[in-house]
Order: sequence, then structure tokens, then C-alpha cells
Amino acid sequence: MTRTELQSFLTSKVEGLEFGEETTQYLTVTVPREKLRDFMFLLKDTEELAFDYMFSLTAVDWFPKYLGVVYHLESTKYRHILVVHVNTGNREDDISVDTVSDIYPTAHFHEREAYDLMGIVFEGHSDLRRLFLTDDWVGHPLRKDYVDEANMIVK
Amino acid sequence: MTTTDVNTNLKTQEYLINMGPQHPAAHGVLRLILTVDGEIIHKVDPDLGYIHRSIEKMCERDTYKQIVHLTDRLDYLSSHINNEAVCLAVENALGIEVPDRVKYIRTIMAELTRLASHQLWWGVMGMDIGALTAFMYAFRDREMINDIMEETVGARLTMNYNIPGGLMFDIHPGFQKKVKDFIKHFRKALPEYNTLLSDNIIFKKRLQGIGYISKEDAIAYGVSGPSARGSGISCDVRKIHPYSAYDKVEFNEILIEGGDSYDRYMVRMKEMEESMNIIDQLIDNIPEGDFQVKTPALIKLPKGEYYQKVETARGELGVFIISDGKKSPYRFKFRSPGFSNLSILDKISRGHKIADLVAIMSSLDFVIPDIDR
Amino acid sequence: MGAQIMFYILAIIILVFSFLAVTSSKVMRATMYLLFTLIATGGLYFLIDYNFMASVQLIVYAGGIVALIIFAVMLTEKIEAKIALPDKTKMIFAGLLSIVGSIVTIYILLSHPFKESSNDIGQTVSVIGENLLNYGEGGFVLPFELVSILLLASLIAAIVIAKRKFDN
Amino acid sequence: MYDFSKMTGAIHEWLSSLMPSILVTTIEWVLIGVVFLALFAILGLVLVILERKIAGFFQFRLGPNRVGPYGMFQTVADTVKLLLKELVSTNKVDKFLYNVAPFFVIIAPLMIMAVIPYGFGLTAYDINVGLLFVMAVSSIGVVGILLAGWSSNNKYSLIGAMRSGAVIISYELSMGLSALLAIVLLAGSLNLNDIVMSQQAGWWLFRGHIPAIIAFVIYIITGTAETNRVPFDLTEAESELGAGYHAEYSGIKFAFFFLSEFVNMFIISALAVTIFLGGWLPFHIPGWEGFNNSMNYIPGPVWFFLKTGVIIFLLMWFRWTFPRLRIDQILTLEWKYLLPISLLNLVLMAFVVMMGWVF
Repeated sequence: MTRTELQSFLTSKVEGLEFGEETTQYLTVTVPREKLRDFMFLLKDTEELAFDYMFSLTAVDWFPKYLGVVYHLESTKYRHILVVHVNTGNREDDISVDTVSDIYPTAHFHEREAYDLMGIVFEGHSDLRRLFLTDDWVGHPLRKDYVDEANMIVK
Repeated sequence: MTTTDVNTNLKTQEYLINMGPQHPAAHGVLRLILTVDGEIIHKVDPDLGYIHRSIEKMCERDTYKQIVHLTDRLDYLSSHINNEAVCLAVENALGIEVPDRVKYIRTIMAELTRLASHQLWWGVMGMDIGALTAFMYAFRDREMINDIMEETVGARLTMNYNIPGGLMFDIHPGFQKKVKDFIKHFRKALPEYNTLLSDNIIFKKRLQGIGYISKEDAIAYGVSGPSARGSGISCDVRKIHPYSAYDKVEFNEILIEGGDSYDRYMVRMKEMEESMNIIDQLIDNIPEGDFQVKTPALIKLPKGEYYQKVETARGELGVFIISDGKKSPYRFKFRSPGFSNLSILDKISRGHKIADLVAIMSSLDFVIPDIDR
Repeated sequence: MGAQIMFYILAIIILVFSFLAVTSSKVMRATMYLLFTLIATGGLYFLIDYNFMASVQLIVYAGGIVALIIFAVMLTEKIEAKIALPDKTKMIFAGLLSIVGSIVTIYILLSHPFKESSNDIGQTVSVIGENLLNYGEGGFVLPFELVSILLLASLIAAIVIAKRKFDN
Repeated sequence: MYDFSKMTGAIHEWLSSLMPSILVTTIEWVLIGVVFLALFAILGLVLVILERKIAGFFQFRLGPNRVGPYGMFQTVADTVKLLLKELVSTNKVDKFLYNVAPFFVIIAPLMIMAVIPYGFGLTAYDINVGLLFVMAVSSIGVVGILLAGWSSNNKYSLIGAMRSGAVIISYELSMGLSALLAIVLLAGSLNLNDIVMSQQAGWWLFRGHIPAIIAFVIYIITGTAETNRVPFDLTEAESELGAGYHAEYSGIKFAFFFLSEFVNMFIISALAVTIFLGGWLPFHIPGWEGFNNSMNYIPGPVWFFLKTGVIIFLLMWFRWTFPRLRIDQILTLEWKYLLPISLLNLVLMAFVVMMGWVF
């Protein structure tokens, strides 16, 4: 599907989607937090979409409002690409997103990485532990307000 | 006897083995916590971070030209391709069209890097299976590539040849002849590789039927590169989303349907031939022209998100830049092939023996700094 | 003279290690002491030039049985744990029994009229082979066959045990 | 053929004329012990440098080339280093077993070396059941490996030891019962000297034709397995287990394991030569009288070490070309292929001997 087809197809299926600007590289869509899992199931299981390959999962710190997760999806059948944004609530205390690790098993590791470095809690993840850092590490280093005076060189 | 018909009714004690962080088969500092019953693996739990250098965090304070130099240290065997990924992302974001000469040289260099990486992988694979001589064969040939790199770039491994907008400097006058000499030599050396390992009955027995990845699993776990093509998935970024000069050359995407370790092995062996074909097509036709275009001293990307895929020796490397219009990116993410490939390790090595785990890890071709970043 | 010195050395080894084998509280150590005893017994056979017997002693006991025991010991769950001493009454009873046993053995040894025999009977392979398959005077075909039946029985038993389904 | 027993007899008589018999016996014991220890050490030194040079040859390298001419004294330097190293051990090892294990491993090959005929009349312990003795003593070495792996208090060592025990116990069957017994059938004796002397008309490898060749191939395979070398080196498999059963040993204790591997290799080759290739007998071609006579002038020990060297080169060739097998594949190879084949081969050999089809 082309970009416009994709956009109109998704709009007809799900309500409350916000699409990014026309100029972006790939079609970008922001999904409300509570609709994430349904939306992902739709993307993966719909015959016309067949987004079966999640090639990237990125956690972003939208300082100072909220944290976000960016999913890059591709269909190995049709080769169209979709970028899905989802945002958490308040950056200080409401930082959970539903997991997609059962839909896309590759997200299992990526979500652990995001939890480790950005502190996003993925609800329903079967094994949410720190991946890179030690278990007793304090804080999440990729956040914008993370301070470590001993080890960080700030320009 | 296959590993599946072991009498599971026997009451035996499971125990934990720490494989790594210092282990010869980890090729770096990967730590696997194995739950084993005798020699049979029940669970593999990778524990990462022993060589984590926070490159993504460092990117957030550096300028785009500085970031290129950090990427050498990701997958140090594909350093040129990593550089290229960042450069392409920045160039696309700025709308810069680089000269054809740059594209051709970048492609040749990338394929040389891929050859060198596959050679090293082949040698190490042999060593993991127990054939020590393979390592020396591989290094004999890899040395020639490193010499070519050294002559043109000045460095052998972490090359830093790409900059946003082109290349650091032009190729050495003897570059073409040396590359052609190497290709001529390696076309004779590659059959030696096959004689030593690929056709060896012990080697085949060790790999065939070991670490089977089904097509569906490979896609679901995000496996890419030769590891996925061994399961018959067409995922070559060079074909699907061509960059640099890959749309100007003809080459085959190697696909083998089997999905076990030996198929992954054969994909890489055949990919080496394809790389040589690509170089053959380009090396005599490098167009005249500039080797870089002028870019501003301090690059500032327009606000937005940019993603660039490239095919490294291990699979699909993604560079994801979120820019807020300043001199440094707001968020810089590397989608490293090794990280996704590692996630399937637990699934495919259950029920196999410790010796098989080593073979599987070798056939997935991990580079630990690529996983840890 | 030299042979006598060797005999006493071997005898001391056998005595000390067999005592240690039964008193050691670690399973693995006890196995090792048993191995030393068996090897020293093989040495005794060598000393009287009965090389075939000595070699068989080493193959069967030192190489085969002890290696199997070590495997079996490694499979036990509490290999690291020390074995608790048995209670007092058992110890006294066992001690008395062994003293009586040794008195009887020593008495028989002292009273039995030992004959000196030459060393070179049954030395060559062909003689041993013929005797093994001989049912007349000095023939061993009956014990030979009995042993093979015993081995067959234990083989079948091993297979049955290995194939048995465990409940949990 | 020069009879070396004349020389040793002369020494014995000379000593007997000087001192009482008990002293003579003691001195001879010590002499023989010293000679064999020296042979042991020299073999270790020579074989290690040989292995490294051959490895270099197979891998487009030079091998060691710094210490002495062509690096010939590299192993001497290595030995000195090993001797001077601190003996480190892990926590909570079973001290007694941990320390006794290297001696088991080193004593077994040393005892076997006593029965091998190096030349005419040049055997330290001419025992009538030599072959049986070799099998008996070599089985003690397994215990050492098992102990080393168990007492090191290391899971990798334990896995290595268990693998090693399983492999050696299985392969001893094919090796002893079938491959070697096939030749005993031909020679009619277990005495190694007799076996050598019975080959004066021709080596058993050629005279026993098909069954002997099968037996020889099986012997070389099982011999490689017995010495834990590639492709059967899964006991130390450095890419899987680090160093396997001797991972926790250092210094001279490690040197014992290291040395015993090489001396074991020598013993396997020496036995192959003694049993299949005519031992110290010179190389003869039937009909070529002049050639055969001139060959007779080369002394027996030279022939012996020459032939052994060829087999050792073969084993090293294996090591630097083959990948490693997995434990279940190794056991499958033994129990499903080698053992049935070698048992059938034994029957075939008995048939051949019975029909007198020996050249």
C-alpha cells in the first residue's frame, strides 16, 4: 500500500489516531496508550497490512512532558513501513505502556532495554528486568535529566 | 541419537553454568547464564552490558560529524558500513546528493568490509567447532583487505572514511590494482575454505539440524542479515531499499530455505562470492569527480525524525535520529542487528548441548560491542 | 630380599588404604582409597610373576570397576556431604564381627598346608585360552560360562532399570 | 641385528663384579628409572616443539623461532616458565584428590613405556602379557582425569572429566578387544617382543591384508580418542569448556597434564608401530636383497623412532585439520560403528588365520 492508502485504511479502522506531517520520511502515527495493543494486533493480523516485522523499538524522553516509545514496523510481504508513536502519561509517575512482546517477540529484548535505560514500565511483560545495567543501579541513564557527575562529560 | 529422544522421565538435577563474561566462544564479553541438565541446555539467559559504552547517550551531546566516529566502535568488523549509515541518514535529512564517485567508492569499501568480516567470522567459526587452522587461513586473506584499507584510509579496522557529504579523502592511486589483485587471489582462496571446512563430514554433522530457525520465528524475532536469509527470508536491505551504488550493480540475494546452522554458514560463504561480483562490476567504472561535497561546518538537521537502514555484515543496521533542530540530535538510536539476533538464541538452543550452543552462537555471528553499544 | 621389601611395602599400602577406605567419611575419598588397595593387590600379583592375573586385576578393578564407581558416586546427590557415623551398638557389633572374622582367617592361614608351586603354569596366552574352554582337569569352562550368564543378567537388568518410567 | 641385551648384560656383569647383588639391583632400578624419566622429558620437549612447528607448517606460519636456532629451545623456555609458576588452586577443592590427580595421569604413560621394545633386546620390562599390561595401565589414567575434573570444584572441569571418562572407557573396548586382538590372533602372543619378532617375514599390516588394515584404521581412530586429541578433544574443548578437566591447574601440575598428553600420543604411535608396522625391524622389500641388506645396517631404535614419528605426524595432521566432534556423535561412532565393525573384523581375522590366508 502506498502512504496515502495506508493512512486512509487506518483512519477507517481505528479512531483517535494522529498522523504526522506529510513531509516525514515514513508514515507516522501516534496511538493513544490504551489502544496500543489492539492497534498492534490489527497491524499484524490484517491481511492487507501484514506488518509482521518490527525492526526497531526506540524509547524517547519527551522532556519535560512524557516518555514515548517509537515502533518501526515493516511488512515483509508488501514492504511498506509504518512508524507508530505511543506516549506515556506524566513523566514523573505515570510511565507505563502495554507490552507488545507477545505480539512481536523481538520486542522482548527491546522493551527490556527501554526499561533499563529509559525507565518505561511495560505492563504485561513476562520478564521485565534490567538488561545492561546491574540490578542495583539507580536511575535510568538515557533520560534527559539523568545526572552522574562522576562518569558523564557534559559539554 | 538426536537430542530429543533423551529419557526426560529420569529425575535429574538442573544446574546453572556461567558462560562468560570471559569465555572463548563469546568472542568478547557476553555472559550467558545457562540452565543445563547434564549437557543439555534448558534455558539461556543473556546478561549484557559488560562492554556498554553509552554510545547513544554520547551521541546526544556530540555534533553529527563527531557521531560518525563513534559508530566505528559499534560493530567493529563493519565499521565502514556503520559510518555510511550515519552519513546517509544525515545526507538524506539535509537533502544532499553526493557525487557518483563517492557512491561507488563507498560501495566498494562496504563490500570489502563485508568480505573481511565474513572471513573473520569463518575463521572463528572453524575455531569454535575445533578446527584451529581455519583461523589462520582466514587471517591470511583478511590481511590483504586490511592492507588496502590502510593504504587508502590510514587505519585498518576503525576506518572513519565516511563523512557527511562524501569521503574523508580520495582513494589511493594504487587502490584499484590492489583490489583487483585481492579479488584474483581470493577467488582461488575461497575454494580452499570449502575444502577445509564446508565439505568436511564432521563439520557438517556438527552444524546440520542444529539451531533451527523457522521462517515465522525469524521474522517475529527480527532476525536479519545472513542469519535470516539462511531461513529463506528475503531481507537484504541492499535489494529492498537500495542505497549508495547498489541500484547500479547486479547481484543475487543468497537465500537458503533450510534454517539450520549449516544453511546460515553457507549463506555467508556464498555471500562472499557475491561481494566479489559486486566489486568486480564497480572497480573499473569508478567515475571521475569530487570525493565530497561541501557541507556546513556545523550541521544542523531540520526538526523531525529520520531513519536509515543499511545492510552490515551481520544484518540490518538502523539509524534513527530525532532532531530538534540543534547541533546535536535529540535522540539517537541504533537498531543493531546483533541485538535482535541475540533475542532468538534462547529459543533455538533449548534442548541442544553445550557444544551446539557454541556452534549456534558462531552461526549467528555476534559481535558483542554491536549488541551492547 | 628386594622382593621381600616390595612385599612389605605393598602389604602396608593395602592395610592402610583398606582401613582408610572403610573409615573415610567422604564418598569420593573412600573410592580413591579402594582404588589404591586394588592397585597394590595387582602389585602383589606382579611380585609373584603372575602377570596375567595382575593385568586383569588392573583392567577389571582399577580401570573398570573403580571408574564405574566414580561415575556412580558422581551421580549421587549428596556427593559433597560427609557420611554420618553409625550408632554405637552397630559399631561395636561390627567391630566384634570383624575381629572374629580375622581370627578365623588367620587361623586357617596358619593351619593350612600351603604347597609351593612353580610360577610358569598358565602363563602363555594359549594355555590360558585352552584352560578357559576346557572342562577336564584344570578347566574353567563352567565358571567362565557362569560369569557370562551373570554379565548377561546384569546387562538386561541395566536396560530394564534405564527404561523404567519414573512416576514424578 | 644388534642384540642390545649383550650391552645391558655386560653392564650387569660389570656391576655384579663390583658389589653385592642387592646393591646391583638397586643401582639398576635407579638407572632404568633415570633413563626412562629422561626419555619422558626429552619426548615431551621434542614432541611439543614438533607439534608447534607442524602447526605452523599447516597454518602458513613459522612457528616458534626466537629461542635458539629455529626456535628449537622454545619448549625448554616454556618448561622453565611452567616450573617457576605459582601453584594456584580454586577455593574449596578436595586438596588430596586435587593434588594426586596429576600423578595418576603421568604415571600411566611412564609405566607403559617400560614394556615397549625400542630395539632388539631393548625392553625394560619384558612381560609375557605385554599388550594386556598396556591396556591395564592405560585404564588407570582415566581415573586421574576423572579425579582432576571432579576435585577442581569447577563445573566446566566436571563436564570435561565426565566426557573424558565416557570417551576413554568406550574407546578402550574397540582398541583393546578388537583392533589389538586381531593382531594377537596373527602373532599368537601377547608379548610385544614376540609380536615384533613374528613380523620378520613382513609387517602385519601388509601380511594380514584386509582385516589388518581395518584393524589399523580402527586402532588409529581409537588411539586418537584415547589421547583426547582433535577430533576427539572435547574433554578440553577450549571453545566450549575453557580447558576442561585441567582448567584449574597451574604451573607444574598443569605441565603434568600437558606432558602426559604428548607422551600418550607417543605411546599410541609406538604401539601402532610395534604391532602393525614391525616395531624396530628395518624396512624390507621382498626380492630386493641388496636394498634389504643395506637397510639392516640402520640400527633398530632408529627405525623404531622413525616409524613412530610418521604416525605422530599423522596424528598431528588430524589435529590441525579436523573440527571437533560432539559427545553424542563420538559415542555413536564408537558403539554403533567402530565396535560392531571391529568385532566382525575379529571374526574375519580368525577366519583368515584359520584358513592360512596370511602372506
